[in-house]
Amino acid sequence: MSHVALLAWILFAPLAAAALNGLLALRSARVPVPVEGHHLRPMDRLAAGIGVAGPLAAAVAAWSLGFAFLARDRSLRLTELDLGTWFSMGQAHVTWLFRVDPLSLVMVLVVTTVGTLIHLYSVGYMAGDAGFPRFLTWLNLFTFAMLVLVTARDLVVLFLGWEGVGVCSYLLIGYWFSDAAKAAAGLKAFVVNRIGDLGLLLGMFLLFWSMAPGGQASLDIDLLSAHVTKLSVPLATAAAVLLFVGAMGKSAQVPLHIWLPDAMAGPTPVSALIHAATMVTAGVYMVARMHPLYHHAPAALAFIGSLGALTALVAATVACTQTNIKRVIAWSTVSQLGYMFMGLGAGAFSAGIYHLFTHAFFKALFFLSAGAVIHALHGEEELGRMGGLWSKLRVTGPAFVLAAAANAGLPPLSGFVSKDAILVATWNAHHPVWFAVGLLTAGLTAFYSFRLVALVLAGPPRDAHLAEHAHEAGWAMTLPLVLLAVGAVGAGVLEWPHELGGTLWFSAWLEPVFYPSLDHGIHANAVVDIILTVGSVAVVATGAAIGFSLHARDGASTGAPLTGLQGLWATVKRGWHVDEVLERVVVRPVVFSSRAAAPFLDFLLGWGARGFVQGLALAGRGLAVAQSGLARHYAMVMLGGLVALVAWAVLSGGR
Amino acid sequence: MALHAPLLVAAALFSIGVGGFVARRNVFALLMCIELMLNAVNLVFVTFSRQWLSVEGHVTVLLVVALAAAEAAVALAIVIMLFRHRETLDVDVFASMKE
Amino acid sequence: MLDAILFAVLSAVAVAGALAMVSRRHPLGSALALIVVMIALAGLYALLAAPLVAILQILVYGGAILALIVFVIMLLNVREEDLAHEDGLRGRLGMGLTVAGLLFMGLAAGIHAIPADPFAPPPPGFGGIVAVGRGLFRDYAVPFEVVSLLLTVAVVSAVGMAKRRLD
Amino acid sequence: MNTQLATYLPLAPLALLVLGALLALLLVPSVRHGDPDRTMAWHAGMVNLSALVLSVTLWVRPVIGMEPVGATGAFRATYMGGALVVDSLSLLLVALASAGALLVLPGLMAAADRGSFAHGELHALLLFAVAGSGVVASAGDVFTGFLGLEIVALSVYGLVGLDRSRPGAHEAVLKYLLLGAFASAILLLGMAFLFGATGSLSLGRLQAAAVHLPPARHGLVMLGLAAMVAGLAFKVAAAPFHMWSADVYEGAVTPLTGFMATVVKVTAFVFGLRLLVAGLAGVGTDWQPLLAALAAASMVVGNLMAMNQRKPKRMMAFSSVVHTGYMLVGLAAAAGSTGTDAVQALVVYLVAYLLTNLAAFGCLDVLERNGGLDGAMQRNPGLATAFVVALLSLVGFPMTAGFLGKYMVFSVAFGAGLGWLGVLAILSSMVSLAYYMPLLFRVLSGALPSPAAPPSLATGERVALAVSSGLVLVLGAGILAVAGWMVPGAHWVAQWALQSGAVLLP
Amino acid sequence: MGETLSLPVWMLLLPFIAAALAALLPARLARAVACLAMVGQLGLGVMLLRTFRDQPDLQGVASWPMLGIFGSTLRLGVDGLSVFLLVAGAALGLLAVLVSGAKRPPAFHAWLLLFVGTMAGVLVVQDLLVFYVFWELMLLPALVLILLWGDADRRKATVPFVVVTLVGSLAMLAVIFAMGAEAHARFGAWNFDLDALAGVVSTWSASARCWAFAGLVLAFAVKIPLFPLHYWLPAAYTSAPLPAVILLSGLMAKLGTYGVLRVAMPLFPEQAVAWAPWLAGLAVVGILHGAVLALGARDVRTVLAYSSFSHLGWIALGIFSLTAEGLGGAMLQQVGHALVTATLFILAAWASERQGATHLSRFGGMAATHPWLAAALVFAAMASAGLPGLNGFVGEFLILLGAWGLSPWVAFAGGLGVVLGAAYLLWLLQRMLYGPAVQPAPTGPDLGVRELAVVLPLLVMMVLFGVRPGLLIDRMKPWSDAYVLRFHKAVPQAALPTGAHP
Repeated sequence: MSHVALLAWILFAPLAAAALNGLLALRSARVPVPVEGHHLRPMDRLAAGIGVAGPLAAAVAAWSLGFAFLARDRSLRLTELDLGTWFSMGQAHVTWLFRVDPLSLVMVLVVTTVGTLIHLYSVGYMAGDAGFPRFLTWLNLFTFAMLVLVTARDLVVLFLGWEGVGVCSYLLIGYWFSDAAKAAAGLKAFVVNRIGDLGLLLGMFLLFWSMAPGGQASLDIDLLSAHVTKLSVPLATAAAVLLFVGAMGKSAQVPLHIWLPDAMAGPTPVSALIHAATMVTAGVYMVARMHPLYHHAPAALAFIGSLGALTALVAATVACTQTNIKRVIAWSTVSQLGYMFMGLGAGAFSAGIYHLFTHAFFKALFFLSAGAVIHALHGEEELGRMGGLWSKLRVTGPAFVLAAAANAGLPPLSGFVSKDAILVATWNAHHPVWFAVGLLTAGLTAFYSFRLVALVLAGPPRDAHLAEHAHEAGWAMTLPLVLLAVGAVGAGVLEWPHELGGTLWFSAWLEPVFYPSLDHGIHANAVVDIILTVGSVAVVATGAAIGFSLHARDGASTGAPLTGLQGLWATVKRGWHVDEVLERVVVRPVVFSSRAAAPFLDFLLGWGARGFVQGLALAGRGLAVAQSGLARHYAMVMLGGLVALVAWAVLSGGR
Repeated sequence: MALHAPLLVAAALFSIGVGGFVARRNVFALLMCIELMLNAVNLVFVTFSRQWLSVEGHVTVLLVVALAAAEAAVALAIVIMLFRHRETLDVDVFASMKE
Repeated sequence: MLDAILFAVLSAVAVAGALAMVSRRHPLGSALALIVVMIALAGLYALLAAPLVAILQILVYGGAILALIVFVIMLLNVREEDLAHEDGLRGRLGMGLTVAGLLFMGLAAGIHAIPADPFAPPPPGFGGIVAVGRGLFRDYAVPFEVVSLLLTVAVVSAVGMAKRRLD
Repeated sequence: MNTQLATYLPLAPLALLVLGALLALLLVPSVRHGDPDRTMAWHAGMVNLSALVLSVTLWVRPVIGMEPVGATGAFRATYMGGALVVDSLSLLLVALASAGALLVLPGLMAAADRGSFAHGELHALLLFAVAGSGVVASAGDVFTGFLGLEIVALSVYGLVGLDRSRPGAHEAVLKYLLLGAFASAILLLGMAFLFGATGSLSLGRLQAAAVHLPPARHGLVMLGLAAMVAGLAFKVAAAPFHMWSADVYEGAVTPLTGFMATVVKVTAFVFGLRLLVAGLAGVGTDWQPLLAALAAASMVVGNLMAMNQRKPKRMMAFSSVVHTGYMLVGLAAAAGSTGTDAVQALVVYLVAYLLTNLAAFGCLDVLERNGGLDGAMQRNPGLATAFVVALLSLVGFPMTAGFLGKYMVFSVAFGAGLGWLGVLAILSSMVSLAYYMPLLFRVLSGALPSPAAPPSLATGERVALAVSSGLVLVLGAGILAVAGWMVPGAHWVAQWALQSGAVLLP
Repeated sequence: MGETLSLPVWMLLLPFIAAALAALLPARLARAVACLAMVGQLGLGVMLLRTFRDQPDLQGVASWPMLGIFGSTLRLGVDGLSVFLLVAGAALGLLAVLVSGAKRPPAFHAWLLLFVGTMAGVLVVQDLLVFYVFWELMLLPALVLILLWGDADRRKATVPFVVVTLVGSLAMLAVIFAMGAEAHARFGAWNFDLDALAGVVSTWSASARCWAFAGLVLAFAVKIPLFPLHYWLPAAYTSAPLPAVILLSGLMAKLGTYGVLRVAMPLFPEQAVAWAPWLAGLAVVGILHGAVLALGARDVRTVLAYSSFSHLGWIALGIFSLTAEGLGGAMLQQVGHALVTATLFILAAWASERQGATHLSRFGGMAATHPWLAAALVFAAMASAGLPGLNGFVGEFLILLGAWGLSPWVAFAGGLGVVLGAAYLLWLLQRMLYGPAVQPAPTGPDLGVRELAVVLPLLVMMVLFGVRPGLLIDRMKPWSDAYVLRFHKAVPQAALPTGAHP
């Protein structure tokens, strides 16, 4: 099968699945079949088959394309699918042009592979839900949109995927729409994302018009990359920052991260797929994709890195304090995204992408296993009622631990490798502050990861009854766990450091994309790297140890470990009150003007118009006093007119 | 004898008539004021035909007199009607229609 | 010379009569004053070489119209209280005459602007019955006929309104 | 027939009207057998109808003795040394007057049946009024024209005063007569000064004299002009000489109000055209500002007054003051322009105005008699539609005669360098929405009065309203009268108006 | 110069003829006639599109001599600007008839047809005076439809609507008279042909042209409506019957922007350039103001009315950006928004009649009770929010792109509208569809076959125009390119916004 055909498969298999499932969804929504327990209705089986087959086909195509690429010379690892013009007006010419190169392919593999597993998982997880086909429809649709995003060659097409994933995320977060709060969470996610999207749009416009004088006004990524060096640095910086604002929205960077924790309102597979593995990493991908621009604008890179560092630290602290299992992981995701941006900021694009890659696996695993726990506890998500489940969950337990370890970055798991790569890169890029922050974050990450492990699995159950009825899930859910666990463990091999006798296959794979800009061409100093690595491992280990030991004791609370920290703990737990601040600064003024200010303005407008007429009428009433009904008054007025006329005649009479 | 003098007299009579018309309330007074004005007009006509030496002015005067008679006739009819109706000659009484 | 004196006297009488007319409270008084004005005017017409007009002025106006007015006043046997109780007449009159004075000044100014060339002596028979009659029935037959029409209309309206019993 | 007699044929409409009126006087007492009222009505109707038909026929096919004037197809025939003139304009006025009389006749008869009038005097006076405008139409000198106006005035006094049913009638006729006589005296004074300036009142000689006027006489002309314009302003109810109109309109029975607002006003305007545009064309630049001022005053005052009116009739009175302002805009524009455009525009406006107001007052009459305006559209769609058409035409809404008239008058105003007046006119149209629209809304969506009885109106009234409002639409549709797709009524009117303008030019 | 009867002429005549028929026939027949007429109109429109050459020039030209008092010749025809609006008008007319209940009296359908016909007239005539005539006539059906068949507070709604609109168009009338007088002075005959006038006014003084441009813009800004002149809109939209609203928001509003493009800007290019930033600013204010109001509105129809106001701001913004991109986006949006707003109003009306209320506090949980209706509503809302892949996006994208060409700040401010747009639309969905089902629960069945038949094509078209906007935009491009080019010829380059240079 030709490469183009494979690409077509990758794109349209999920779309077809979405379309078919959509019909099923409409049908089942219209003719509801009562559900009994956790069983699939016939129609659900069909939907499940379609829903998994779509991404699976895409995954197969993606892998075969990948191997086909491997067989090729690295300069030829490129496939394009041209579906003709989208629209063309003035100088704006946009084509349906999809392209797979090594970078895109990494994303495609992540999306399809992890995606397939999560689809499979959700078949088990959502079994018996009334809207089962609808759920799969949107999951498939999301996969399609995400694939469009990562394969688009034109920024506008990318934007289509960008907004598409946003909508799917909105629909999936609010999947249980009968709960107004859940629906509202979806709304919040979409609107916050829209703010980012505006930045992305404006960035595109700036690029477009600043290219216009040269006659190269275009939003084709490759053209832009080719001509970006012609831009003045300030312009490039402005454009880069504007684009990054989009990334901030999508990838939940401070202060636009506020939507992600709330997004946990969605079903757990959604959290795993969209809010951990794929969508939230779109920003990282986009920045990496536009790397020539960012290389041309170092200031923007510095900004990205600093914001990433900030996000990483803040989110990690918050994650330490959460008491909802999914929220812990959500905050950890935010933190890890910050990590990735820190790597990008350091110019280590391949390192950033690599962390994205590994993170997809272990964070998905983390979520899914957490989901399995929740499933086992019949939907209980509060850490306060968990604990002592190790014995119950034979598969999920280990998977959970593995995911936590990888997340914490314990060697030799994948998380360790990618995180270490970023730390080393920051050091080598002479950003000691970022490095320090990264190190601290690593410690915190280890802390909350194992805090979670301890609170969920270790010790005696806090809720005996729940623990009593806890049960392991079916194969549809456990199989993905196992496979993802393999990925979470094994993905490290691809970038195993030289110093530890590995080869940087992953960087090599991405080299044609980022070449010649691979890691600023900094030739890593092996000794320093070793020291750094050891240091980071040490920090992580301590963090993990503290986190576990503090919470593994029986009777360990989910609250502040030290009584002195209560106040700070509460603040941090509220996410440093970012939400409240934004609420006050942004939301309330808008709501006020929508409820009071703007309507009042309109009232004034209408009142002014009416007032004008009233004024005229008043003048008329003034005139009306002469209309007294007395003939002699009328005669008097006439006389006045006559006198005026005569006077005029006399004055103008003598020529 | 010059042109101005009779004209000024006419103007004076006319103005007095006008002044009376806007001042009086008795309907007969009003009618007489109008007669006065018409007479002033006649004087003007006569004066100018004296100047142009054309009888057109004279003829016009005669016709104006007829006109005055006609108006007077209708006016008096109305006065009779109104007097029967309201037992008064005061025109200010008739001010029901106004703003 | 005699003309000038006569003219001055007659005009003075006319104006005085006019003023008396507008200021008399009782309509009969006004009517008498008006008659004086009419007669004075007739004199002026005579001085202005319009004998026929002068005569007709006395006949028609002094005779017919005023007789009509007086007749109506009598006919209605108006009692004092029926008269318009013209309280504040003086004030209104003052006001009216002031505004009318403005009008007069305007007219006077306009008149003053006319070149005051003296009258040429009238041809024999000017303004006599022959001349006027010829004009009236030859050159101005149409307006004459129209006036007859006008009078008819007036009669119809007048009769129509006067005969009506108000119910 | 022999040509000697044939040359007098153009006088036929006028003669017919006069004789018809006099005959009516004879009929009043003499008709005994049958239904005298109907006989009188038929007589009046027939006389007016034949006058209408005659004048239109004469316009379409001029006869011997009507010499063409200019290239527009206009013509003129003069009699008795210019004392009588029959030309396109006079025929138009006769046609308009008799048409107007015909259209108000059913309403007046209905009023008479309700006991307002005795049919005899009603029809006689109506005929006299129309004959009066016939005299104005054909008057060869200013004084005759004035006498014609007085005939109209006296017969209308009679009509108003004869009304037994309305309490306000006496008051109305008193005010009307007193102020009318006052205005006539002023007008006569002006005429006298004019005579003094030119030595004659015949239009022909006036025209000649005004063209090359010795500067010494100029002041006198201005004086006469001022006084005559004041008198005319009263007749057409232009501010500040308009105040009588509201009270008289309110006091008179509605169809009669319609007659006053249309035929009388149009007649006075034709007199004004003859006097100013034909007679005093030479000093046009002098009287233009005079009329412009009056026009502005009328538009402003009329609008401001109309806004506060509760009674539709008083509102209509002031609205017709505003429309007088528009017509004066056209008259003022006529002074500047040497061409016939302005006069044509004004005459077209006169026609449009006449039809529109006849329709409006007619509908108002019927509606007032039948439970008011509110919700009329539900009760009697036909009647309400006619009224809506009339209102839209008053607003100047496209596809109505009102728009045709405004279009022509305003654009000539812009053309004649009276842009400011044109803008003022547009503004006044904007303001006029404030009092036309509420009526429209009441008719379309007002609350139905209980009991919502369908109006009772005579066939004659139906026909009259249908004809008037229909003609309003026909005139309006003229703008789309492309390629002879529809009867270009506007074209004929414009043509006639054009010729009417042509005959006035020196 | 063109034949006397061409497709545009038939599209102009058909509604009037049908209206006359419908007025005379009994109710059921009337509806059928109206339906048939609109189908025929749509058919004619399709034929017109098939024969339409992708050229900037005027096509299907017909011309007649006019009465001398009105002008010389009356030209009719369509070009890249008007052709799609004409067809959209036909489609909306059909839609309006389809959704108008069978119980409507014949007069209702007659007035609907008149509405369509007058708007078609505005679109096809090239003579300013006749343009004005149709422009004004257009108001009459709207007024009558609202006054006779609107809801309770229709009187309050129509007064500002009618008065503001008439005042605006009278201002235009004054300008028309001035131009006509100028032409008369020039040619010695009345002439209101747009091309002829363009030559005439070019000799006016700067201040005179300024005033004239202001007058024209005022007239059109009222219809759009541009920011300070919008206060008539919500009441009129909310109290009008559904079919009327479809035509009001779907087409009549677009005629405002159409007028700007057809009349105001070609006649006075310098003024247009000079004023463009300010007008664009007003447009942006309108976008944000409308969006904010929609966010705060508590009645579903009010939300949609304000949303329409806000979206018209987009179109105006695109026009006043004076860039090819902005103009193209605006032209695309003119059609796209017609589609979306009609769909939204229809769906909202259906939802309201099932809920038995229009106030949002009485809605909730409809997604559970009426899933298909909810799905359609979400779909349409997404299209309205400018979701890429649906028809709202390309237009908005191009408009914002052009706006940036005019000034980045304008683009930024307008861009906030994107955020607010998403906010109020999703907030609307949230209140109507989500959350627990309210009491009283919505009654009535979910979308039926006939309703689906009405609404499905619309949704399909949204996707179609979203993915292949070229179907429209490629055929508009020649016209808009020529337009912008002529603009550049007309004014000094320095005056143009940075983005406008080729």
